[in-house]
Amino acid sequence: MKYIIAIIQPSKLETVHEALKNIDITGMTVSEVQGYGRQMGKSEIYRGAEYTVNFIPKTKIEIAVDEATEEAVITAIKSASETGKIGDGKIFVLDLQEAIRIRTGETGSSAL
Amino acid sequence: MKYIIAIIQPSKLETVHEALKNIDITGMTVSEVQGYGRQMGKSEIYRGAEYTVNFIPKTKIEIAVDEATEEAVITAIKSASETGKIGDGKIFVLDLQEAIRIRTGETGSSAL
Amino acid sequence: MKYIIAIIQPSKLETVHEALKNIDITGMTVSEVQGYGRQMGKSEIYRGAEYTVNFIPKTKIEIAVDEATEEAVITAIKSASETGKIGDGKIFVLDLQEAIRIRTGETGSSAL
Amino acid sequence: MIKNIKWQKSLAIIVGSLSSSIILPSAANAAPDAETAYIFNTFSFLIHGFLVALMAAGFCMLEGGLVRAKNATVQSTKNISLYAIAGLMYAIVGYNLMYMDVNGYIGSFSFWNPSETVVDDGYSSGSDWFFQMVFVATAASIVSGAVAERVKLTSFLIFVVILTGFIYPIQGSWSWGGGYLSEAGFLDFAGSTIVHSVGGWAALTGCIIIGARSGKYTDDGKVKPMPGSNLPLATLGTFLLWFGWFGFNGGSQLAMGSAADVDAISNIYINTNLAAAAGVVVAIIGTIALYGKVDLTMALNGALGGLVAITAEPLAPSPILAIFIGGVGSVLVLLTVPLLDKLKIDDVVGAIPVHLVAGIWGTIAVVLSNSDATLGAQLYGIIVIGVFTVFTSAIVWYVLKLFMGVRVDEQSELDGLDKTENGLEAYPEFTN
Amino acid sequence: MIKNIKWQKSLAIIVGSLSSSIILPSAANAAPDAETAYIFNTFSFLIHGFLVALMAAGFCMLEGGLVRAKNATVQSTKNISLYAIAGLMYAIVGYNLMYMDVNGYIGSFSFWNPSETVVDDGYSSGSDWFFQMVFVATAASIVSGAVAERVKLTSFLIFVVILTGFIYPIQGSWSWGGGYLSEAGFLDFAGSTIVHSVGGWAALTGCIIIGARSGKYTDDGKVKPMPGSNLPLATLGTFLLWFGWFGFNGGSQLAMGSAADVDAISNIYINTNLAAAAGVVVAIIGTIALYGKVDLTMALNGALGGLVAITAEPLAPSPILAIFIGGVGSVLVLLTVPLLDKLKIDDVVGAIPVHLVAGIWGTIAVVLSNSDATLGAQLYGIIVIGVFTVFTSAIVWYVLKLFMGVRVDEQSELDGLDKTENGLEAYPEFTN
Amino acid sequence: MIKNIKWQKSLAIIVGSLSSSIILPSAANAAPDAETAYIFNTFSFLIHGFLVALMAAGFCMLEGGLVRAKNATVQSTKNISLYAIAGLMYAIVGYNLMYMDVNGYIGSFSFWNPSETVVDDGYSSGSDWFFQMVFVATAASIVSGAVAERVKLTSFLIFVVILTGFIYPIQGSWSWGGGYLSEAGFLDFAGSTIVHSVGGWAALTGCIIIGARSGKYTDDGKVKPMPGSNLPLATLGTFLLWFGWFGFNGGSQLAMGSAADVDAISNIYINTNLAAAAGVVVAIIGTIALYGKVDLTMALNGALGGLVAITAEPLAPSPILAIFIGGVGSVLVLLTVPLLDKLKIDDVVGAIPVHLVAGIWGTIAVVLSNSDATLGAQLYGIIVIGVFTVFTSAIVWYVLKLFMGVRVDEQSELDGLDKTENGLEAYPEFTN
Ligand SMILES: Nc1ncnc2c1ncn2[C@@H]1O[C@H](COP(=O)(O)OP(=O)(O)O)[C@@H](O)[C@H]1O
Ligand SMILES: Nc1ncnc2c1ncn2[C@@H]1O[C@H](COP(=O)(O)OP(=O)(O)O)[C@@H](O)[C@H]1O
Ligand SMILES: Nc1ncnc2c1ncn2[C@@H]1O[C@H](COP(=O)(O)OP(=O)(O)O)[C@@H](O)[C@H]1O
Repeated sequence: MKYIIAIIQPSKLETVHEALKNIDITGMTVSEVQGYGRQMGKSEIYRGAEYTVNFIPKTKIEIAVDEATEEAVITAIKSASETGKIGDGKIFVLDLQEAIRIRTGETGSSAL
Repeated sequence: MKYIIAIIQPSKLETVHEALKNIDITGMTVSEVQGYGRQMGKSEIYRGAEYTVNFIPKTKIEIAVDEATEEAVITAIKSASETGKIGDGKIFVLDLQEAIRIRTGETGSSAL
Repeated sequence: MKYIIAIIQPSKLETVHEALKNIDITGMTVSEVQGYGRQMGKSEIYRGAEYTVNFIPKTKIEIAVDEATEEAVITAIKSASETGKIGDGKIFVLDLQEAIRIRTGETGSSAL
Repeated sequence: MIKNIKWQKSLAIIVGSLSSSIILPSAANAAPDAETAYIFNTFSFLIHGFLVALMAAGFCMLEGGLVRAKNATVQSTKNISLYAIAGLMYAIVGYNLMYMDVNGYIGSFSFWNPSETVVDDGYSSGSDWFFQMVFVATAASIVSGAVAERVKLTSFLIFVVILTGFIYPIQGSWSWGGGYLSEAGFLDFAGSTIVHSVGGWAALTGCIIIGARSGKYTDDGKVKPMPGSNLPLATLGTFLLWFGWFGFNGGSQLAMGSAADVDAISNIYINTNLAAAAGVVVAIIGTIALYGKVDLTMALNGALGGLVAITAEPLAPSPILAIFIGGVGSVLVLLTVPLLDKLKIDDVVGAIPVHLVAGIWGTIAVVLSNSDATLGAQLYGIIVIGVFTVFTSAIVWYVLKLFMGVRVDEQSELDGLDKTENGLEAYPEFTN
Repeated sequence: MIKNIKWQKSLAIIVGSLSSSIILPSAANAAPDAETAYIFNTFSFLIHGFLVALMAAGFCMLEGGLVRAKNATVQSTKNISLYAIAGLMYAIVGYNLMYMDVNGYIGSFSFWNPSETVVDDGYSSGSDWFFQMVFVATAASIVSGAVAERVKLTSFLIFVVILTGFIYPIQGSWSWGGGYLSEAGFLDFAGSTIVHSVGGWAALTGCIIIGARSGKYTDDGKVKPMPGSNLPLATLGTFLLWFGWFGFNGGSQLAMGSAADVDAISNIYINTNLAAAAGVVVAIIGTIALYGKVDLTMALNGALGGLVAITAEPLAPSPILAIFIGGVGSVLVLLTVPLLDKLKIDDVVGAIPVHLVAGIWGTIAVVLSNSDATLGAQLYGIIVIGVFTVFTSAIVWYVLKLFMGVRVDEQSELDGLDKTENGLEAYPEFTN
Repeated sequence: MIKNIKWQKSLAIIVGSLSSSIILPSAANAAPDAETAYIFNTFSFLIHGFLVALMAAGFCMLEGGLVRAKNATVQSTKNISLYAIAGLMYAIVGYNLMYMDVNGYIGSFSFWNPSETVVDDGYSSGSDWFFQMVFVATAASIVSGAVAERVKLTSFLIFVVILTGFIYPIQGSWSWGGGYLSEAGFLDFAGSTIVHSVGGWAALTGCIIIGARSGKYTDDGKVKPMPGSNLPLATLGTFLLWFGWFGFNGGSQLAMGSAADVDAISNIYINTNLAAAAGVVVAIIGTIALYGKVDLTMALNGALGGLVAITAEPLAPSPILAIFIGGVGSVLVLLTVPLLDKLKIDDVVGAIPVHLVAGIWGTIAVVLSNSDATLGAQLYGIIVIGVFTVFTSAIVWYVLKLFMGVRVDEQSELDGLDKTENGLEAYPEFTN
């Protein structure tokens, strides 16, 4: 199994969510994060003093998938969150050794 | 070593925390996340318009453990957070290659 | 590639960020978490009743790096965030199997 | 230099003093002297004007609490600015357009200056200006909430300049300025139509021309709620509006220098409070009945719907009738909020149901208790003021659209207006 | 139709006018005429009534800031609803139960209507109703805070109907309505007992019958604090209460039509402010001494404890005595807050220490400055009102428990009441 | 026992009553009797005092909204405490130091007690005390905001004790107490210098001695902004200050018992409002011109700058001049905020630009409309009050620094003062 971590634009969460539902992904976990990358922070002025906001709000999605759906998930996220502008984000794939569903105790793919 | 990620019901954090303390787990990191899964979001009405809250508040716990305690930790989390109702959450186990304690520079199991 | 997760003191974020910029790390993702560890929570009094704050605010940094820079990143984080006091935090290193830049579709090291 | 002071109301004062000698015979030879009455009348304008000013803060909190966090700085900016602009424009041109030498359709174009008042005038001219000024701000506040979360800040402020300097005063001259509507017998004691519906019509026009927030109405006909970010703040705003309304309606008695006047003000406070209370209770029972839970935002809107409804005639109704008028105002709000969504008119805070719809109801309801009112005259006033406000507002919004745009671009809307318009987050540490 | 207007106070007015001719000889032949006095008296009720109304907003902010975020929508809903319900119930039945033809133990059951007042009455009957009405809401607000975070919304609102329509007015008729307590010499100028302790007793009864919040008291005898979610809001609420209290106590002079009356109101404002100030300072020094840090929530409670304590007699004390009375009120709050926790009585906002305990102290403290007061009469009043309120409140809470339940189920409590009762989060973007 | 009541103002009253017989001949034989005037005058102090008290809540909200979340509990604590301390100290020693037997440079050391007033005095002595007391709190509030986010809570509170009990009253005795400055012809109607600049000077001294927040100015000469945590709250605070200012300036007429007085109060309300409105509009246009976006915090400061500027003479200016004075006040604020940063003087909320700089401007601007004012006397007053306040404040801050420290240690500052000083988070659920 794989543990996929995607960092996307917050405004794309809904489209990504739709896209994943369409390929029958039934679970994911979402959190708000701050990103730093090539998309440099904006420079703002507060009370006459200039400053740069280094970190930009991003949304992080975590999805545990079995090998079979890995590709489909990556493609879905990619196409749903791409705008072509700097700052679109990344997808990271880690190896997932075990998954357990707390409610039933199921393990492995059937726990996802 | 293993990196355990558990997604649980927010109201279960305290019990899980107790259970882990009881098996001498001395460290963990907790964050607030939004979950999407079989437990469908509730449908609410705001100013006469119905809508579904897709994402449900969940709590994410991350614990780095050595192989020896992996099983105990999983069992502790599982039994402390189980209610039997849909939405209880998941436990994911990833492989952890290295751990470093910043303060002392210790590495490996002794850093946990 | 490696996926580095560092839990640090919130007040050290800026120094760590500087240190990483200095070794040309161009991307990272940051979030606010609550930590539990040897640094015990403070005991506070609210309206005459004592209680212990178990969880302490921490900052979590996630950085995907290629093998070549792994060491430099760890050293940079370590030296920039160390105060020598309990609670300085940990660095965890996981194996990263794939990285994809959403905007361009680049994969592997060049996606970081 | 004779000012066409609120026509039907100067009459009311005369009637008031007559009646006081009838109702209160024992006081006939112990009435306040002219200067004492002058002080009371003037002070009533000032203190009640202060209460109405509080409503500007109330609107700001209500609207700030009902928008999403990413737009709350802009909403605060709009509200404090509009109060400032209204105050300046009403001095620069508004007051004299509304009250100075009204020829039936319009007053005169000139800067207002306090005139030398003598005790015989009954009150200080400045205090009257102050009281009228805070009313203008109310009309502008109404628009602010409806078009929130997508309107361009500068365009909105320019609209406020025109609304408070011209549109509001010109239509105001027709009734309170002693113009043709007052001669036609149109009665609107404290402004259900003249203030609230004018704001409501301008808001409606704005909502239609500016369009809905992006994503609010999906292609498959669904409505996507965008819940307010700070409901305790919105509740505070409603309380401030409610209590400020004692000034709005009570001060509109325009005098406090006789027992009859202060009796009237007492009645007005009571009816105002009962109408609002009925509005809350109706909304609570109504949302439980309709949706199974109490929608707090509807309860807040219900209070305001009750208040707007009683505003056209807060003096004459009995307590029971005040409860009825306020309750119906709230029912109308409950029904109109989803209706607007069906029409894809995106009113962020419910300003149109509250101020326009309940305002129309309140203006009609005058006939229930005031025998001087006729349904014909009331409808006439409602319609001509509505047509005028929609027409002039539409022109202003269209011209703004043409020359500078009336809404921010879609990315700014997604990111929140606070970033593009202010470069400042309202709650930088609470939201991501 | 003679109304048993507040007995000892109408006396006060007479004494007032007598004394004015004594203290103020130079004005003997230049006193305000009857109609001027009528306007002053009436306006005092209205403007001071407005200030008391502000207290409803103050309670809402204080309680909204002291509950956890997941219950803040319900808390806002309760506060705006109870003000609405109090206003309606006091018209429907409350006022006449309290003031109309009181036979010693109860007035008459009837809908209130403004009576034709004549100048000789001294003030407009409607203004008096308005002023009395806002007091009722205060009593209900007190209960709202104590039972927060677990009470069922609908049950609470029904309790408010009974409290404001019946319990409060009936006991009020005994003293302010001219009933047996006033004849027994019980003195409570602005309501330390009649308003605040009544609210406090009802709150205490509610807390016991409803039970503590789940998790508040652990099996091993520990107390688990549940810190408030928005302390700046709670501070705002306290400021609004403090300043609204000028109306609460100042307006309770019930007249402003003579130099003696307005002198009295000045004294009342001063003593009210000094007592509250002493309450804050005592709480700050006290929490530093006891706990090493300043507990802001205790400082807020301390201000209110001082205010409640001075309420029974805000006129007679010298400044020093006012400081003493307020300071002791705050000490009592400091001591009672942890005491209640020891008794596992879960009062979310400290309503019982502030309104009940400091209220009892204040009622007793009347004897320190008012020579007409006797300890016996004061204790008598405290006890009979306490017994009556506890008894009737208990019946209502039990009946509600039996028929519809008085608290939400445990899961709802864990998830927050806002979800089950309102389906709306107070701060959807600030919390998870 | 004759009190040196505000010298130039008692004169104003006399002139007022003279002029009323000139301006208002028709009322000559129908003026209010002495007791009626007494009631009006006293009530003006009380109700306008209430409005000024509201400003304490306004400062609390403004400052609470402009600090970071981790310091908002301390900020709330400071604001409610300083209002309490000011109220006590002004009774214990302040009022008599300022107004009792002023020998030119200082009054007498004694506890204030209400004196027996007779109608001939014109107003109740207690009401005057109340009105003066709320002014003291204002001066202390100003300091609170400037030194926020690093000052030690207890040291700050001790500073407030000295400021409100001694520094403010002593310099106040020189002008309003009838001392040497009033004899020198220094004119400051409601306190641009006497209240606002005094607070501003004390704030400036504090900022310099305490030092900037750690990290605010980087070694490479950059300024690191630390944005406020709750801008809607800061906006509410500004509205409360704005509207409370009607009491600040309006009540400073010190009388309402004649048509001339209430005319004056009307003018004051109007000018106060116009100056603030101009301040907002100037700040909006100014920040767009300078920075391309509207800086809401500057708009709020702009309103306050306008208000402070008009405070020294809110009566005499024409509407146009009031707009000008307020607008210039706002321009000065816009320019001084970044200037202070260049000087590495860290004023968290802009108190120094608003209260000190605009206060100096306002005091000078008196000469534009009041022919009794001379530039020399105005500058003389500004300078001696400035020197005295800086000198005495510096001593107090230094002594505090020596004996207990004036700022928290760096780790506490990083973690937020709320943890070390209060042990309570302001928003435990909204921030990490
Ligand atoms: N090496 C990295 N490790 C972890 N997160 C990263 C890394 N690089 C980028 N990110 C995340 O991805 C987001 C987008 O990256 P950025 O370089 O700005 O744009 P793009 O992905 O379009 O090149 C960043 O804001 C950050 O949250
Ligand atoms: N495939 C997945 N990847 C990541 N997180 C998941 C996944 N499936 C479920 N989750 C998380 O677990 C939570 C509970 O899952 P859900 O399917 O609702 O109930 P259950 O685990 O009882 O079957 C979700 O809200 C989500 O946060
Ligand atoms: N086993 C662990 N798994 C995950 N996070 C941990 C673990 N141990 C510690 N942490 C995180 O590191 C932080 C610091 O750890 P702590 O034991 O307090 O201090 P130190 O690292 O200096 O020994 C904790 O607050 C927690 O967030």
